[in-house]
Amino acid sequence: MTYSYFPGCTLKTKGKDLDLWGRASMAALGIELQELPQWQCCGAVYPQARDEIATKLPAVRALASARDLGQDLVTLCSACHHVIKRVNCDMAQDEYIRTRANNYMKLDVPYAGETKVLHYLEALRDQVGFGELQKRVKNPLAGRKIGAYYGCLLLRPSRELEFDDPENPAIIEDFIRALGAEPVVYAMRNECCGGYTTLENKPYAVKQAGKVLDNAANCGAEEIITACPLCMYNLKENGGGRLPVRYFTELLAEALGVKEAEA
Amino acid sequence: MSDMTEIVKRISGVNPRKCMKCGKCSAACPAYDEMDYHPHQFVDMVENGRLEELMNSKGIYMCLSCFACMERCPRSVEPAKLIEAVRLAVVRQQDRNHLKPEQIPALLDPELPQQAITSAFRKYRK
Amino acid sequence: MQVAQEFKPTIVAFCCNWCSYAGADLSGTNRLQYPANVKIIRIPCSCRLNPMFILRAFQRGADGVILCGCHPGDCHYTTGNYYARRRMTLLFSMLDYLGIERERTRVEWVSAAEGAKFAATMNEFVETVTRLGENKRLEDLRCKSE
Amino acid sequence: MQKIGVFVCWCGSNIAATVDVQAVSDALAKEPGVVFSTNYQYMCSQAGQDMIQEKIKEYGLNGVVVCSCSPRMHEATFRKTCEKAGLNAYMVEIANIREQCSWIHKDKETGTEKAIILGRAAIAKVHLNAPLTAGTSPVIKRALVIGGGIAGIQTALDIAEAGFPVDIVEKKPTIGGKMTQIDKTFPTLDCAACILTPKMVDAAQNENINIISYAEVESVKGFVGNFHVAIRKKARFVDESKCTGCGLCTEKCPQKKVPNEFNLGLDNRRAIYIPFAQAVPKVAAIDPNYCTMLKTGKCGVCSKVCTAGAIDYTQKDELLEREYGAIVAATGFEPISMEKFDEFAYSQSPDVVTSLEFERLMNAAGPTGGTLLRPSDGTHPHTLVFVQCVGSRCDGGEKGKPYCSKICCMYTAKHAMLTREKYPDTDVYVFYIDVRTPGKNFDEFYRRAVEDYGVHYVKGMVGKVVPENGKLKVQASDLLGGQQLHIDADMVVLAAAIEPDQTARPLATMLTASMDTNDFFTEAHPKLRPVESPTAGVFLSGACQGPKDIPETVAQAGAAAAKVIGLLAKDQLTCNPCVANSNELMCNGCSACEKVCPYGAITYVDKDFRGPNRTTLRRRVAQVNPAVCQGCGACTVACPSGAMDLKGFSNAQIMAEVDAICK
Repeated sequence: MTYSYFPGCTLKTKGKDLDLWGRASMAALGIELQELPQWQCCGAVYPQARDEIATKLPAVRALASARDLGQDLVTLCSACHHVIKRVNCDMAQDEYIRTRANNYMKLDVPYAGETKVLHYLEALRDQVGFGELQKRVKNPLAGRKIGAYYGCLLLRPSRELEFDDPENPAIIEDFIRALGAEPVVYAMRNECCGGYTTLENKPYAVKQAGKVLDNAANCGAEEIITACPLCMYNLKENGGGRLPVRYFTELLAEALGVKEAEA
Repeated sequence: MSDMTEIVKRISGVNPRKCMKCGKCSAACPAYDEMDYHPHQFVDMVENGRLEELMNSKGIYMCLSCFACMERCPRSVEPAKLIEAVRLAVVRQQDRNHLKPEQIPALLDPELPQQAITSAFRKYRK
Repeated sequence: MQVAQEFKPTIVAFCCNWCSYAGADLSGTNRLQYPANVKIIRIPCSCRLNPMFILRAFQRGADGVILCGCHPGDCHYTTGNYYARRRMTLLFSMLDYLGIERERTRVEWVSAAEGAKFAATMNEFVETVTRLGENKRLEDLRCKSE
Repeated sequence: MQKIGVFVCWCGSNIAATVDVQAVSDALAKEPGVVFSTNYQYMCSQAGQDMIQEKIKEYGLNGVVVCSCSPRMHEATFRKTCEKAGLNAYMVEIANIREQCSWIHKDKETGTEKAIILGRAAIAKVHLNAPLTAGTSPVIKRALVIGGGIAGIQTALDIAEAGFPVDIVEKKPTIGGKMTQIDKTFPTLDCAACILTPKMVDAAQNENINIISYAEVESVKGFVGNFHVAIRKKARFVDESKCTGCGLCTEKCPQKKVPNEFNLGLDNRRAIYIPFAQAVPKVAAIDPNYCTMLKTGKCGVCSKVCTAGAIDYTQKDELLEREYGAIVAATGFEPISMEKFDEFAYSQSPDVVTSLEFERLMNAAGPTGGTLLRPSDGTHPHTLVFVQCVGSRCDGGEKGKPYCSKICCMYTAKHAMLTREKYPDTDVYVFYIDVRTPGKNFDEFYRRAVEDYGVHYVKGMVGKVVPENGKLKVQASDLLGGQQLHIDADMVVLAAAIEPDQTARPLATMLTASMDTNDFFTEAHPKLRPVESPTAGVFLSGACQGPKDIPETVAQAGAAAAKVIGLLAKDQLTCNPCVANSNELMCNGCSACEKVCPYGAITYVDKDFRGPNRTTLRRRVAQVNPAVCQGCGACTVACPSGAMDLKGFSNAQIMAEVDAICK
């Protein structure tokens, strides 16, 4: 199975770990993530205004080139996933945006939302299956109590993202269970960590990160995993080191024995 | 200003009249205490033509775009879209960019992901 | 374009007494607008609609005919709308054969509570038929008074 | 020669504002056969009706067209009017120029033009009308009430009181419904069980009432006065006639871990159980999903301890066939699932409960014996947060209901008040959008909660509940105070929206009774016929028709009973004369009509006809039983020879309408 893959700006630089272990693990599971030939940064924020067309074009370009390759498009970074998935909804459902975006793009075949956008976790669940993943685990993470941190970008708005129940998600918990560890459910896992304001209002980012980590720790989590480089930064740098925070792909690589092989 | 109000309603796609004033948006908002005007006030003030006050507020830069208000609104009013539209109405004006490139170096730290800067640029300037 | 705007199609709507006629009444009670081109004929059940009536309407110069009945499973007479659905399916393929555009006939299920759906359906249908223009195919010129 | 009179109604300004009624009556006066045409302010008023009767006599009218409101409104009125003047009731046609003309058009010219065309169509039809006489059909003098909650019980009691036999079909092992689970009732605060259980006993002891518990309606055939109903009585594995309700089996059963639905899963019951102490009938039932004997064949403890020998592991479902003259739907409501509202952490903490669960936690027969204790650790809660409108007043979509659930404001005030009264050391917050308390002594009750009991009412909603360290961190908005509140609560109580019971939708299909988009039964007229379904012989009682509290439910239950009594008191019902009719000379005996008839109203007979040269031909022809035919017209279309036609809606009449419209 081969997917088109959109890594995004951060995964090539500060978020290398997310990308590296993500690809290595998928390869070990027999799935190829084929990086799109000419991708551009998605912009990291979905432009909500209906008259914002130019800012949606990088996402449309990625979607159209996956369509041309006849592949589903996998994303890994939460922000990229959020932007690309929502732009895809616009292209499929909003005639105003679709017409204008296509006028700009001048593609050979106009794009109308044909590509299926999957988050890495969805591909893992639907293509590999968490049951099968459990069988492939070489180093079960037994005894570890891990809190899943979803943040805001993966879940909301649920009508467009269709990722999981926006108020009580379970996919990362299922993932943690498949790796042999114990998932810790805590209510703040779908609340925003405040990372966006780290440039603007650092004290607030610190306060909000603290709330998330306190809740996780008080519910028994001993470590946190995330899919978002900004959450990673914020929880780690502004969270005061209360709990170790890691990318979920690193945990996956560890359990599959990919990490030790690479090292 | 009334033209501007219409533009804000149009580009956001929000119909403020759908609001039933339950305040769940402001109850869900994690950045409530950082904002001078709160999500439910955006809806009410746009409806009542008080756009200028919103455009001069600091709250528009404190919204996290976490969409908790959108997700939990019982009437699908989508305040987050309205807040973004007001912010756009400001930064689209000449010399009203909230973030300037020369400010960036001072804000950087070695671990800061690109995502933070990219998103700040997209949110705060045109 | 000028001509298309002036054209006011004649539309006959057959509504079953129990659901759709009540639905049409409800859209009136709620003051929901739809064009005056639509004239409603009350029939006891959608299964009372003889396909002949539709052909007759087209013959006499109707530009569109719509049948509204209870939702499948909710027929007042238990199974009437299932009969109607089958008969209309057969009629549709025959209309194709006769050269009447498929879009000129339509079946919609409208319950007594769906006043808004009734109005929306009629608005949409009138728009479709207006776009198609006048129905010439089955009009018997002998029936014209002049 | 037809002599038709046309009467155009203004309906005050309802019609006259957008239809030029004078122009309509003038235009219609020129139609062939019309000998008189006029317009009047209120045709349905006594003066209007008198005028119609006068003109019938004056002009010798043999056909009447009334251009007015929908025939669903006043067709019957005008038919009666004409009948009194000696004209056959079915010589009247209504042109609907209000609901389907004046109310949907704004432009007077358009409205007038359309009204004229609708009038013409009615005139064209009335030309072909023939006098019809209605037949009669007998009424089976027994009623069926579906649902044994307070609505069903009250309806059954009132019908039985009038001397008619009535069956209650209840899907649970006992009657009583939701009210059995409620602790106290607002605004009087009397105990629900104390006022309900005597009624349950009355129902059981009334010789006109037959309770069929643990049973569901499986099919309904027939029509008003003559329904045939199949009822599936589920196997309870206990012989109802032998069980004495001693309850010994329910104490000895070794299977102790069955969630107790009566207490909403807050405690456990056994596999053999009596739902609660005052159950009616007080008979045990075995839950086949949990009984070890039924699942593995090993156990049999209950059978050993039962001195009455009532246990029967081989019992099967039983199918009862009954006949009724009238059916009452009283299927009630359910609180909606809180699954999609987990911002309130319902699935994450046992201390977040619904209001109905809170009733059980306050009830002396509940899992905590009436002491308010937190489900998580059994401690006494000090800070309680009530959230109103959870899932009510949403804008549709898959999450929540668009309507106000009506009862939540009052029961929340009750909960808050009772909590403060019993436990003065508590802090109670109620988050509301609006407090809606129309009803006798309702607002006074709510004000008492605030003023005398010190309940903190906060205008705003709760946005997030975070369970942490044994507390529930509530984040909410206080709109009047202009702040976001953060409360460390011990319990959160959610006023969940209510929705019709799951069984209502399939039942409506069986009854061919219509429902609204929320699955509440629709009434025949929202104001004037609130307890009747549009389907004749089907009546509505209680919350299946819309959210309502206990007094309203009881009132409606009584009203439904009065309607049923009115029906059952008749020996004969006038049938709809608009029935199918076969022209024997054209019938070729193919049986196509017989096959499509949903009522079995068509039979075939061999009949002698005169042939050529004084011969006799015996032919097979269709005959319609007018007492059974309901007039749907399916047969008329199925008939290949055109022999079958429908009186009142004949082929010729409908075609005449088509012609008039398309002219």
